[in-house]
Amino acid sequence: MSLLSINGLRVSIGAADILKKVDLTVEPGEVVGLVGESGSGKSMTALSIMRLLPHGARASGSVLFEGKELLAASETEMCRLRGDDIGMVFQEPMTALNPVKTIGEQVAEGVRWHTGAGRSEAEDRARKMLDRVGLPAARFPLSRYPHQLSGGQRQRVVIAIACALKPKLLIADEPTTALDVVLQAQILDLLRELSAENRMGLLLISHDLAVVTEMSTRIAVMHSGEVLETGEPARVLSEQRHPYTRQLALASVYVPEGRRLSSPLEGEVPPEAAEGVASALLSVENLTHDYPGQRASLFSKASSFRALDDVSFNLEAGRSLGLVGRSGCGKSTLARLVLALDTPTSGTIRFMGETVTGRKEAELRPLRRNMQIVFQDPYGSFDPRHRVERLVSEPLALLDPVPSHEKRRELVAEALHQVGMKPDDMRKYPHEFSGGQRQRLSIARAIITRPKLVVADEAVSSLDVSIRAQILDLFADLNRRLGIAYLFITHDLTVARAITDEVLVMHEGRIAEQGPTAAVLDNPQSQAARELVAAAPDLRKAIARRLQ
Amino acid sequence: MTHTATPHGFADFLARAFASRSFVLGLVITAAIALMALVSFFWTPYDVTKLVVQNRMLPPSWVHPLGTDQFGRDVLSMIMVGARNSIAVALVAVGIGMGVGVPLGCLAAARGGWQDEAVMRFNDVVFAFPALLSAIMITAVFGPGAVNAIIAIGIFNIPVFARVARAGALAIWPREFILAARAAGKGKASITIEHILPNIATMLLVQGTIQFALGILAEAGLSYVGLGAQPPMPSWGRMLFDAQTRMMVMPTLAIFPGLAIVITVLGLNLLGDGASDALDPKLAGRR
Amino acid sequence: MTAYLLNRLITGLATLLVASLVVFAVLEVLPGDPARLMLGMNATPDAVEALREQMGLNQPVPLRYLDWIGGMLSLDLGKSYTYSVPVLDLVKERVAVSLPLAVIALVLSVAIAIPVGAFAAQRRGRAGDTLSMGAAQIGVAVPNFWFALILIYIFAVWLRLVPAGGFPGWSAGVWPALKALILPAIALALPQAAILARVTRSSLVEVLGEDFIRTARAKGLPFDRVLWRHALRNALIPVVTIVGLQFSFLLAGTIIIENVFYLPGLGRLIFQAITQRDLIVVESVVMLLVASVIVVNLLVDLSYAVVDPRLRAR
Amino acid sequence: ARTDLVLGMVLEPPHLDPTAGAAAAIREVVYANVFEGLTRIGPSGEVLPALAESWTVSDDGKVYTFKLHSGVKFHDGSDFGADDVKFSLDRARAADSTNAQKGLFEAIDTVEVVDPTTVKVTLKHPQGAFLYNMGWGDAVIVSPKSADTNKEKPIGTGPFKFDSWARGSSIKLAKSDSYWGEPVQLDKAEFRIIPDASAALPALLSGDVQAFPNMPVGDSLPQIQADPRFKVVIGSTEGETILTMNNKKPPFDNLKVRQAISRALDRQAIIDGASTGLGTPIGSHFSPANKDYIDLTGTYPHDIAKAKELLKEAGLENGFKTTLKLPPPTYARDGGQVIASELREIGIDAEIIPLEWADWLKQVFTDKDYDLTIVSHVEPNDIGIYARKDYYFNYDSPAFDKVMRDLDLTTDETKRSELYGEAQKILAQDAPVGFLFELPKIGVWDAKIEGLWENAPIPANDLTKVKWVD
Ligand SMILES: Nc1ncnc2c1ncn2[C@@H]1O[C@H](COP(=O)(O)OP(=O)(O)OP(=O)(O)O)[C@@H](O)[C@H]1O
Ligand SMILES: Nc1ncnc2c1ncn2[C@@H]1O[C@H](COP(=O)(O)OP(=O)(O)OP(=O)(O)O)[C@@H](O)[C@H]1O
Ligand SMILES: [Mg+2]
Ligand SMILES: [Mg+2]
Repeated sequence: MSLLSINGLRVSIGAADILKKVDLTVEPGEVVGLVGESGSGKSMTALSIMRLLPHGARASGSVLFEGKELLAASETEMCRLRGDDIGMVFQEPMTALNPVKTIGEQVAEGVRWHTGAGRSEAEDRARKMLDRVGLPAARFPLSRYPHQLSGGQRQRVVIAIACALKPKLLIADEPTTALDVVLQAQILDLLRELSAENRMGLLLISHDLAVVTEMSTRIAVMHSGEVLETGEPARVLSEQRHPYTRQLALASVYVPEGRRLSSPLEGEVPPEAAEGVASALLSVENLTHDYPGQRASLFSKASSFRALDDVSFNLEAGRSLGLVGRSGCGKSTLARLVLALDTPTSGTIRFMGETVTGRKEAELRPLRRNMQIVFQDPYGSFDPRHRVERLVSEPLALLDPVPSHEKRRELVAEALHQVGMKPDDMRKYPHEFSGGQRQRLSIARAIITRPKLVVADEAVSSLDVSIRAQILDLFADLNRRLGIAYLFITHDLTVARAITDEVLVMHEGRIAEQGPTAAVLDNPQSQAARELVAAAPDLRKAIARRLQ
Repeated sequence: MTHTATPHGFADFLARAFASRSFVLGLVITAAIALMALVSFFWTPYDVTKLVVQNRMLPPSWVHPLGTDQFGRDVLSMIMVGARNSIAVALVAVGIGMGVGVPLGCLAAARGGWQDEAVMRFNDVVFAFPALLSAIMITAVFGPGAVNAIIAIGIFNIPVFARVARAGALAIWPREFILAARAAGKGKASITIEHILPNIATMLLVQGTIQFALGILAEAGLSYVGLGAQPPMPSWGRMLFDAQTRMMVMPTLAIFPGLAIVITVLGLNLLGDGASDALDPKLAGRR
Repeated sequence: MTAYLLNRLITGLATLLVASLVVFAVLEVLPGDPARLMLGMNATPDAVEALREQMGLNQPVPLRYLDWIGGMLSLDLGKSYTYSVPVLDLVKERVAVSLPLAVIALVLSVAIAIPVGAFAAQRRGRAGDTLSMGAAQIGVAVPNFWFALILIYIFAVWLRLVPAGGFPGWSAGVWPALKALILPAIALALPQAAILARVTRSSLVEVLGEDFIRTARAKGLPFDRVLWRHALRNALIPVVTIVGLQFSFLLAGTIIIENVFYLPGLGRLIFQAITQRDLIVVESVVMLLVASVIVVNLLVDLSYAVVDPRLRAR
Repeated sequence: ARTDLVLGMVLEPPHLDPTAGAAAAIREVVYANVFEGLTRIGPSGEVLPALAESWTVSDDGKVYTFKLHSGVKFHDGSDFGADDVKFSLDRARAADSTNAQKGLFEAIDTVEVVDPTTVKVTLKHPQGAFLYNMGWGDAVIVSPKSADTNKEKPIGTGPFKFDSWARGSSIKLAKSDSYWGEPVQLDKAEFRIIPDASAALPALLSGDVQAFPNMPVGDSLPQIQADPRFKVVIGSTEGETILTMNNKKPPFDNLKVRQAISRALDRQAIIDGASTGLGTPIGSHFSPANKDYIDLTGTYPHDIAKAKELLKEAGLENGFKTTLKLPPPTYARDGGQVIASELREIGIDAEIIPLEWADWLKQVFTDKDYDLTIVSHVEPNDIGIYARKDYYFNYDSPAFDKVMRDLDLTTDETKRSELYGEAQKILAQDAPVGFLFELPKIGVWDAKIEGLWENAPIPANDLTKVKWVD
């Protein structure tokens, strides 16, 4: 008898069918990966098992846990199962913990509730469990509050809560998506150990094929509410029996057309780069940036936090420079400084031969038309109140003279065309587009003034793999056709590899390593770079390892 | 900051609002009251400035559907004209609050530093005076009257709107589209006008209906203690004040204006509720 | 935290200072002569002049301001023009009525609002929710003075359970004094409770949608327990904020309610003092009210830290 | 029977010294109860002996010799004697006196102590009303020891002594055991302050308050009258309620305009609207309760057509705009609305401006910056105010002034009656103000209480004869 066996699960909310046909089994001690695009119904499947579906959702079909029908169980019975026999870990470590209760209380609570243990006994077990997930009581006393922990540490607490009673089944819904790669690797290791230790079944939900392939004994591919195929991961992904699986797998390792060979070592140098070798487009020298800290008291001076420390690099016209590093290492700060949206504490930035630092906003205007930005968040980077035409044309105000109304419209149409969208889209509002389309609009806005440099801060991180592939294509294409140079910020090494000529590896505000992309990523020299590369999931390697 | 916290576009907001029961009910009530006030400009069953003392305190009848007051005035006519007064006072007071408070709040959010601090301290000072207290002091200086009631209530509205605008603006400023606008060379003033204001407008509108309802209650309170609209202009609060000594003889004199206040405030609150639900789809889905 | 406190304290004092200037300036331009008022229509001009001199009304304005501020610092608030007793004594007597009234009303409104709000949040979308929030909706719309009149007629006149108004003084015993405060407190509290219940509910509903609620439920805790143990405390911040704001409204409310119940409280004192141009009393009472609002806001800020450990770091 | 009593009153006294403030509320608590004067005014306005058991008047009417009761003590235990009388009268008329009615003592030339129980008062000129004046609350006898502290802790010679005062709430009196005269029946009396008209009725109905000597009862009167638990007494006051016009300010300096206004007034409607139908219409400035009263209400009867004609004669056929400044009492605020509505009928558009007492005293009474106002003149027998120069009426009539001068010099009662009649007629004809009505005094108390005054010849709540009967 399987530990968990889902047959023909259907879930609908109102008129919408969220899950259409989900079949899945998990055996004791087995790690089953559940993959699929955003919105394919992965989380809903997990919540159905927990019977924690949102208000108004109706589930049918069958979910058997150790032979017991969960869909028919009463709320009291479910309460007995949850936390005791089935544990669950959620995606967002930042918000998954109650901010007003100590971590000790939160771990012990489930223990006390299910076992009726006394306070001290429960705390004892909580302490052991926290120790087990790598939060030893000596350094992380039970009286800590969640806000006193980092994201990775919080996720460990969430895992401790879920595993405190040694459940038979652990459901982990994107347990590492919000974490950086190094932390992700640590958490995944932890989960693997815990499952092996107690012969715990683990249902691991992720959109990252590489992660799932590394971790699972079996994977299930989901698409719009259906499980398309299940099987041994390497086989499923290499055979790609289902067209969707194929699409997914290809997109995950996608490298844009024409970039594969574009390493400067082997020919085909972008056109403009060849000419203007003499002067760098962007040059950053000894850049340092401090954020003011909180004042400890009214009279003491505020201590500051150094986010960038003596950073220097050059970027030549038409080239693509990657900036990689762990979360919080200062990547976005650097981007803001380069775009003169913030003033550095010290150091100089030169753009097209002119000093950017220390200039007034008015003096910056001529430079601004030559540097634009594309952000991570395709939703947040557009004012929802304006139409596309107005949004995309916004930087045109930088041109001198400012183009006429008709001219602007023409330029917008052209920019839209360049990113593969229709002129009609001008009259729509941002919310009428999908995430990928919105990212295209964002790029259209960035290129409308024909800039020499585009800074892309995690510009593809929030996109689904298939959409990500298209956007990467677009970037590569624009680089080729318009000669735009990129400062490409990403935490995803696959992306960096796919699109950049050179990379900078940052660590705690400093440049740890710098060089041609392939060279650095294949053969990292610094400790920081080595850690990063080691932790980064890589689908091809994972499959290869599996197939051995 | 969730992306869903601000809906996309006003049309969308309206569509969601009209799906809400409380919004529609509130709208119907509010519209009815507003209509009543409008009609009173052209027509009331009786002239409320003409006192017919012989007809004093008549119970409701066909001739006077809601009876007459101690001066023989028709209560229905007075309630109609009173609506005008309540709405005018509350509306202008909200206008003052918005007109001064929103720019202040936006300035504080845009500039930060000492300007922010100054606005917040100003808020503290105004907030430190309970509204009725400042109303009493203002009317003590300038004499009671609708205009002074408006000023008193309006002043108290300033920090309310300044706070809401500031909080709203502070939430918008770190958004990426603002950074994009700055990268496009936009200054703080034009960002505030082009991006911040449209994004906090609905929020301000919702706060507006809430303050509107509070304003009507405040006006009633002021009139009740004799500091609001002055005779011969009828007002609901005054009618209640006059009625209270006659509660046992003719309770209807107290009941009708009281109900008028309750219904109007209720209508506005329902409207505001429905609107804020529509504003925050996260909440709306959960109701 | 201490730095934060100190900071708040200093800004609070600055606010008070500005408020004192505002109050003094406003009252300075008040028309009407307290001396004439005290002596009435038949008094001769020299009698009035004699009284003005006696009351110190003939001194220059800045001097009077400094006098007043200096006096306040040494707790000497001067003598009431109309009552000719020290203002401090007068205020003390009144505070003994208004403070208990405001506190009882506040406690009452919280005690009603939180359970009702929680009840509604727990049953959101169901009949219990609709009913209790409908009632709250009406409660918010009812002017408290109107409500007070209705209470008087029901409980004092018809049922004769409590006095219709007046205050026997605490010297008459705690129970009679409390009895006199019950109706006014209810009249003040219910509309506030209605507001608070709505805030509690919506805050709770919002918190119930947070991720950590799912975490708690995934532990196997029943929904009720999750609501009370996990959601409520997190929902408390907006509730506490409103409670703080309400204090200001309660103070304002007492001005009217004390009139309806003829309670000798601060609200009525200030009302009466203004009409009688007893400026020195007005000044002191306004400052007292302003100070109490500031103190309450400070307490509210402190209570945030009690509720939410994240704010303790400040 | 019960020996305690709670009386309701609307206004709280600012303090309790009747010799240092005008507020009627002071007298309503302490007059005859705590403080006594040489004479006192009885329930129907008559002069009765009080601390003076008898007196003689010299033939020229200038020397009054008072024989005082002996064995009288102040509440603080000190003895009362002729010295106290001299002290009190001298203090009241001193230059720095803050006595609100200094005019009462203006005729006094000297006060001499003859022996401990005899005082001789010499006047500058004969004064017909001197004994009456000495019965006013402002003329009570105080002890030099407590004169300065009477405001907070009144010490008098009356049958009740001051017990306590919870400001804003109530004033308590207790029976004085050392009273010289006939002992009172009540042990305790409390004056509870109930400023809100709406609170008065519930307080009465709930039994919290057993007597309202002057109740703001409004339209609830029929209901209380129908209730056998209560006795309702509608008495008269000395309050002539008038629509004052600024006699020097155009167009009110024109007799025709004043007559027109007087004819526009429908007194009965005003009484109905402002005083719920209670109150006696008046045609001149004299109390109908006074024996010298003559009914002059027919001088300018209500007649809209005639009023319009008069305005036309005055050259104002299109009417005019003016203001009507109203002090806080109900009679003024409500009466003002009725009057404004009535004036509108003859084309006069009077804008209502409500004022607090302080503003009213400043703008209207002191600065004479007004057109029309409504107020009740509650001082007894105060027709003389029309002879005062620069009084806020701005009225000036040599004929009237002469009558007043004669009156002051006349002691003969019939002669005085005649002069009073003449004065009333002059005023009625001249219409310096619109005479409206005499303010009623609506006393409501428990049916088992006896001895409260029915009328209010002077502001007072004399409790000396009050008792509960079963
Ligand atoms: N409360 C809800 N009401 C209505 N539809 C919902 C609700 N929650 C989720 N959905 C819809 O259900 C579908 C499946 O959502 P689900 O959260 O399971 O996706 P997912 O595979 O976990 O995606 P992601 O990778 O983005 O987390 C989506 O189309 C989503 O829009
Ligand atoms: N406004 C600020 N005030 C204070 N500290 C800040 C501020 N913004 C960023 N920091 C800190 O500076 C450091 C660098 O931040 P930055 O946003 O540049 O990181 P990042 O490399 O972009 O990280 P991520 O990959 O998570 O986006 C972080 O430790 C962050 O906490
Ligand atoms: Mg999901
Ligand atoms: Mg970043």
